[in-house]
Amino acid sequence: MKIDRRNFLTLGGSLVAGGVVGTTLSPLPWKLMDDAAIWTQNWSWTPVPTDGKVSYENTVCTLCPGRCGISVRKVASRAIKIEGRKDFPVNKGGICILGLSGLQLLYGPTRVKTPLMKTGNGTFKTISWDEAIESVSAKLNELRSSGKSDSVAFLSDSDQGVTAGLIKRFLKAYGSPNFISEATFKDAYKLALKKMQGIDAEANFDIDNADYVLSFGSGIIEGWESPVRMIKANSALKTRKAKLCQIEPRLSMTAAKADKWLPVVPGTEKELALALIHVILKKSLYNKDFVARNTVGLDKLTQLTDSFSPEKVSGITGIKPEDIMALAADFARASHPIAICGKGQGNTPESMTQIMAVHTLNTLVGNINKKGGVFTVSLPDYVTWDQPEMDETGTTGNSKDRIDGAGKGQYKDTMSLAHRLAGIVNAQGKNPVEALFVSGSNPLYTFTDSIAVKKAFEKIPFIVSFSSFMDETAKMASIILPNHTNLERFEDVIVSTEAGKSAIGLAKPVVDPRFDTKPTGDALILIAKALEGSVAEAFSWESFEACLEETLGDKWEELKENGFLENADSAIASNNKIDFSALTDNGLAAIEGDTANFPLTLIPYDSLRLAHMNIGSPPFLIKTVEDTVLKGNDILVEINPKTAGKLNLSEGKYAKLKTPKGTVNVKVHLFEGIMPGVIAMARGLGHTAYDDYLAGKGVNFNELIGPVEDPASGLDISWGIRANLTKA
Amino acid sequence: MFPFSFEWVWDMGHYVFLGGMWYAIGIISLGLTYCIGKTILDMVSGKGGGHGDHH
Amino acid sequence: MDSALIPKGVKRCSFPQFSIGILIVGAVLLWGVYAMLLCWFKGLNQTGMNDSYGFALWIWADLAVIALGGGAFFTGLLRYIIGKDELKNIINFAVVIGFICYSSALLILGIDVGQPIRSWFIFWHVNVHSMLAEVAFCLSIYFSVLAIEFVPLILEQKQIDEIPFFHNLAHNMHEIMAVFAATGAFLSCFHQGSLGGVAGVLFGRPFAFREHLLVWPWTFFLFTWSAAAYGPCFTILLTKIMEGITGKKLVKDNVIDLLAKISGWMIASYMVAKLVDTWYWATVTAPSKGLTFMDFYSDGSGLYTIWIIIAELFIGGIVPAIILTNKSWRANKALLLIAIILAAVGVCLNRWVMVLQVMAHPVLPFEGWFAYMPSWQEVATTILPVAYGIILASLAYRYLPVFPQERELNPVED
Amino acid sequence: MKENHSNDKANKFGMVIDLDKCTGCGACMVACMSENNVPFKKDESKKLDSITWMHLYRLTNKKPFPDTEVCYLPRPCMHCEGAHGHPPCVSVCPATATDYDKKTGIVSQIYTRCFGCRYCMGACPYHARYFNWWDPVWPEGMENYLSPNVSPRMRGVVEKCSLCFHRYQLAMDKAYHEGRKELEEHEYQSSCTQACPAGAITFGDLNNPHHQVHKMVKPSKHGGKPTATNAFRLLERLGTNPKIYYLSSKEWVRRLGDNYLPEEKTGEIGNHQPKGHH
Amino acid sequence: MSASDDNVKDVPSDNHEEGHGNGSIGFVILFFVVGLIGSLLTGWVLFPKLLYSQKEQPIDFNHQIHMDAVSDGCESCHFFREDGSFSGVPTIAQCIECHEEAQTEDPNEIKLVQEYIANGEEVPWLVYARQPDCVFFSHAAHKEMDCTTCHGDIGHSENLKTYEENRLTGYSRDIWGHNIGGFKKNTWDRMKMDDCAECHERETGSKGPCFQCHK
Repeated sequence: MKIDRRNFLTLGGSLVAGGVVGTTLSPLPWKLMDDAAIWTQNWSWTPVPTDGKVSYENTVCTLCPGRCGISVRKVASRAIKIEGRKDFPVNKGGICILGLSGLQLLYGPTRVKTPLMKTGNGTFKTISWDEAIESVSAKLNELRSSGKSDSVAFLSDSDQGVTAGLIKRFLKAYGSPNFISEATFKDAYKLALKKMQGIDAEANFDIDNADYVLSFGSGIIEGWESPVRMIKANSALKTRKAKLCQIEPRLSMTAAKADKWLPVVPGTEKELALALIHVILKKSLYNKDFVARNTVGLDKLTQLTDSFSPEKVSGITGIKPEDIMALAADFARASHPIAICGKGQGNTPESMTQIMAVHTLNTLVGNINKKGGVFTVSLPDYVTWDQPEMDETGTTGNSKDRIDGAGKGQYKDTMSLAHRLAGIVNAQGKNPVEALFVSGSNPLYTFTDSIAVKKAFEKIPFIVSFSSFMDETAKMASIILPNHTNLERFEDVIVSTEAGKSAIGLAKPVVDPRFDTKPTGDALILIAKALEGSVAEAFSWESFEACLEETLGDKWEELKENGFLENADSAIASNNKIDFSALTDNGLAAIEGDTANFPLTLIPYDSLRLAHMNIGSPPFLIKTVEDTVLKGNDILVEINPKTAGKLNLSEGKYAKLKTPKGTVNVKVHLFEGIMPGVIAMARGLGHTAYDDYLAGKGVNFNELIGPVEDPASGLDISWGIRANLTKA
Repeated sequence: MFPFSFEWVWDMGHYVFLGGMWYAIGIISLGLTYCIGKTILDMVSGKGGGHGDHH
Repeated sequence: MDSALIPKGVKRCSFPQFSIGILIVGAVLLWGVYAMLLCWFKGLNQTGMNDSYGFALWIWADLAVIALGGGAFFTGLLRYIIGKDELKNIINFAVVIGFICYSSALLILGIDVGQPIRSWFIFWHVNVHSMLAEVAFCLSIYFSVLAIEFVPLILEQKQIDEIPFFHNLAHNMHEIMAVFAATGAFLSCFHQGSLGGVAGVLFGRPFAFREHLLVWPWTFFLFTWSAAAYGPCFTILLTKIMEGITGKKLVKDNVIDLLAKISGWMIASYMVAKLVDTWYWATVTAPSKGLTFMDFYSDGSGLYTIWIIIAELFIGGIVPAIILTNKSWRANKALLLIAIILAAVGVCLNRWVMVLQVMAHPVLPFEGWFAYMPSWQEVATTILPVAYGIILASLAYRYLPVFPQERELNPVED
Repeated sequence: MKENHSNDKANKFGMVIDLDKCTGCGACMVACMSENNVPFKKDESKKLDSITWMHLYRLTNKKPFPDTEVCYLPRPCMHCEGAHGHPPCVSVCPATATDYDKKTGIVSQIYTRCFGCRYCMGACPYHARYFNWWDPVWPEGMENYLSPNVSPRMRGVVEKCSLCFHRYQLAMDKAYHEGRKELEEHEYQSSCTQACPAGAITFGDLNNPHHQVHKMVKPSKHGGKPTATNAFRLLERLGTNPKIYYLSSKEWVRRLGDNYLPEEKTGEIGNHQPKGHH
Repeated sequence: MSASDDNVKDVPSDNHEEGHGNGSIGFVILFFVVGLIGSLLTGWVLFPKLLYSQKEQPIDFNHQIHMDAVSDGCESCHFFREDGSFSGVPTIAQCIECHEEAQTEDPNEIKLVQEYIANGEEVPWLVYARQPDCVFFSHAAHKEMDCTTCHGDIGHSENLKTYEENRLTGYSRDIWGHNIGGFKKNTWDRMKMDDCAECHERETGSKGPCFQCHK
């Protein structure tokens, strides 16, 4: 047969035909079709979590001051889920959104993995712990030997617990009075108790058992105090059909869930409180028995509040006189009424007048140290080390004045005035801070007027950060000595629970440290040991864990085993009488800005879905943020439609927001639940550090406001600022 | 689709739906087979090849 | 250059002219192919769809081309089963259009699904209760019927026809074409209906939901009826366009008139059914779900307001029905053209609301109307079938004896 | 389908969500995301392509200041029963990638079977179903927290709340191991229920009169309509027959739970037989 | 196909008996058969060889020896945890219990001790029965069954067979079964969903809902 073109085609065709028939009858096409589909079900770029033995480890969440007990579910050595611990006295099984996201912090990309040192060109280089400790101690030795030990300051988020104790001890032995901790409304309340009753006590609010809650802007369900405990307390209110009255200019979630929402002109809450006192006194609604036995200065109180008639205060606060009278009556007639303050999450102090007025309200109804009232409690204090031996430098250094001016003169009872740091450093003349240590705090983000803070930090020659994460402050540091995250370290905490009870909790490592990090306590001990003279001697502990064990003594084993140790009722039954005459009116704590250029009032609002303190929001939190708060990278500012109409602003449109501190671009969100003339912005956005899931989104509220000092306490009580919003 | 595939259940829905489907497939395949088969037979028996009109 | 391939006795434009035209359309096609590849390799994030708009432009395009392609099955039904013999002069073109429409529909479905490699699960793991399964089965089988109907036309190509085997095969296929046409009509009735059923069974979507007859919601029958009614209009429209482009008369008026008349009466009867359906839905079905008729036409953006139903039912339905059923009006070339254009738009609008308005209307009382804007990738992949259709139709016209009356109507002088 | 699971008793797992207690804190959303390996992207502010099996709606009474009221409403998958186990989404799935389990009352979603036609999303009036428009990507290191109990999804498929079905599987494992066939109420709880700090979510078997959920809403025998005051379900009139119940003391909130004609009174409507077909 | 049809056109002119002569029909058949057999061989023989990669286990484990040494059968090493989950392949911690030091001269044991136990590393066993990530299999629910029903008599094997991995899917070959056509003789020859369903349907009257086995 000749192979011509036609034959070739014919035979080739036959071959192909046979091939097609054979292939169809073989598994090849069918198996490949199946396998191709299975391939799409097992794409190599989709992770497959490994399986293993499941275990649960209990610890305490220290991401916020709430201190919930948590139970971490592990598969083999991986932590895969955080759940609330059912038997923990604070949260009893519940957990908040930030606590739930803890693993994103542990395993996230913003961890500082090793000690880092800032190089000449502003980048960080990896160094060993030995090198890091060596560098820090060399600097400290140098300052100390040149007699400038008091130019060292230590900024800490907390002044409780062993780590804070070690910091304080370190400064003491080293010779610096400058232990600076951040103040919250609870510190201000503490100060008020000192001034009114002369006691050193914390206030513990037993919302859990109250039957009438009068809240001056406290975001009970938005993270105030201990978030989970308060949310649970709120649910208990609902179950018991107890009443909640919320006084604030914006319909917060607490206001929305309240039985009554009274919108008040922002900043006039204390006038309202004084008016309520006025009515209670005038109508003799107070608990005469209690007041007679436990207080002094009722006449002065009557005198002070005399001018705060409902009619007059109505004009200031925008609340009708009859509402004020009804409110006073409802409050005073309830069997377990409680008045509380501390706006939003209560992370900012309030004015002494406001707090004392609130405490006076509680006193007048006799609900002090009683179920459903305010407990004045002494928290357990187990940090009872011997005073360190001081050498001369130490003694001299400690005798110097604090740089922030706290603890003397009119502010003798105030512990620290952290907000003054920027002002002091930025002031003309010599910068008094040669070295700043920052632990558990992110002042570059959380301090008001954060632009000024940044300027100040640029002037401080030596900054050491102990942050676990590359936050704004860590980015500015000369050296970072990264702490373990909360799930990798021991940490003792003190928690208050319902009805004035308190407990000690112990956070403990639930996973092995992922990176070359050390607990701040360990780093401090190492630095101390590397210093000369009495400083090293004051730190004889081998490690932070050893220090904890020794400090907690017989409590250690039980804490390690159980995670917490409940104290009995720790309310202070003091014989000191409550002195009403301490309550004075300091007048309006003015906010910055004139009304001509800044016709609006800008206030922040807090939400559990955005962390706004030292920890940046992990991706899960940002994911839950509503698109009326953040859209793309733009933050939305809430404004009443009426006000917006006057300003010619409409929903979702860009606008320029100007305050005396700065100008930013925002978008507009019309919200009926905000008082006309007031605008509100979420706190917790506008980070410049952390990962792509957080950085660059929105605006940091703190950039737009500056500190406002309360004349009585010196604390920064700024709650807002005057502002202008114009069409962009 | 087939009685041996996982989701197959012996119920009315399957009889009707897949019955209709197999019926259609059956007709089409038979039709095609008929056309091709007849053409081959025509060719082999030499009937084809003419340019007859087929409209 | 390609004269050996061109059918005998007809005149075609020069090959370079033809090539330039094809290249221009081909560029559009490539743009669409590029967008298609983006969707396949990067995923459906390339589209403007979202979780509230799971069905969007593509599915509308899919439903629209299938409705418009309905001319193939219905003309086939009329020609082979009912015995309207004149229609043999347009059936070829109807089949070509049907083939283009259905292959496009399948291609769109291939792009639209999130996991195309697994799309055979719809067959293997079929859920017989799903309207979409019914669509997929009938669609793909009917597509094979269209291919079978297309094959004889290809075999009649001058060069291929030279080969006796193919000549005979074409002949034999013609012989039993009625069998295929009947099967096609059977399948079409079901898949056109199932496409209507896709929307009508959504009892969670009061805008789409319709009462049922046995297992089929009313939209099932309405869709089949409307495809049969409007499909021939599209066939006529494309014939007119083809005549416009080539500058030749390709089909005799009596053929067009017959098809237009049938289509007109079909549309008229469909409109009666559709109006009854709408009335029942607006006054009985919707209120039983707590919704008033106007709730469905209150889109703040202005897109889904009352105009859309007027456009669909009156401008795209009643008007063409009146024109086409009136002998003298449909004899008027301009009126006929207006009628078939309005009809094509009308059926597309119907498919649009049955896909997109369904998604846009908020069912939860606290949600607002949902908006959606297609991405360029979606637009490109939607235009892709159009470009592909133009190319295939051009090739078919140039090389295949698509229009039997062309020689007679346009005698070539040698 | 033969449904006689020998002598097994049929459960009907569902939830009761007390909207008076819900604070909108978002813990349920994150509890769900972290339990179920839900991915996240750099920009999640486009809420219509953001996967949140548990979604929090913000409801308002639309009244002007100062009469404005706001209420959050958590919305998981409703696990509709429809009529006789035909939820809106299940019968439409062409490839049987989702089914209604009559033993537990849970509507499944099988990611590896789903080929992404999204018909079920169109069918669901609650927007409870989400599409994976993107490949899930976790930043380096974060894949460490992924749970092996729920398989991460690939791009191109639909996902939704499973009522933490894997927790049922694990609880049943334990029960089997201990020679039991039934679960105690506390043994199977969804992740959101467990996390909710307000205790606003109650989870359990609606068929079991001893379970809290049953006591709270007292579902009727026919169609499960709640007989307790203040209880309602979303879009009951559509006949979806959901297993998620809500409680609210506020009339305006309850009225937003369904569509009502202007003259209709809240709560009085809805005794329609559940719709569904085939 | 069209090309082979071409041939038909020649028939009228040649008009010979089928077979030789100029032999076109014969050749056509011959080529068809060659194509058929070639593709059948490709599909049935060559294809599986290409589809699967061969991997050796890190250690050639002898089940038989261990079976003789333990008292509790398979469950001595493959046990249930307290929460009802199944431990699966033993971890190195379990191996250490007996093999802290090598007990024999067996090179496999020495490898275990020196390379893994000494370094505290897990042995990267290749698991024949590993189901894909989407599958939840409850051993607890099946504990009345004999291990061999699904796993075959691996408990008495002396060597570990070569692990074959599907290059496309990453599955172990044991899931699809050794037979490329998917045919099976024994219950343990295949572990696809249909095999689960077969037994479920027989034992419970239903293949079960999707979530019963998927996650």
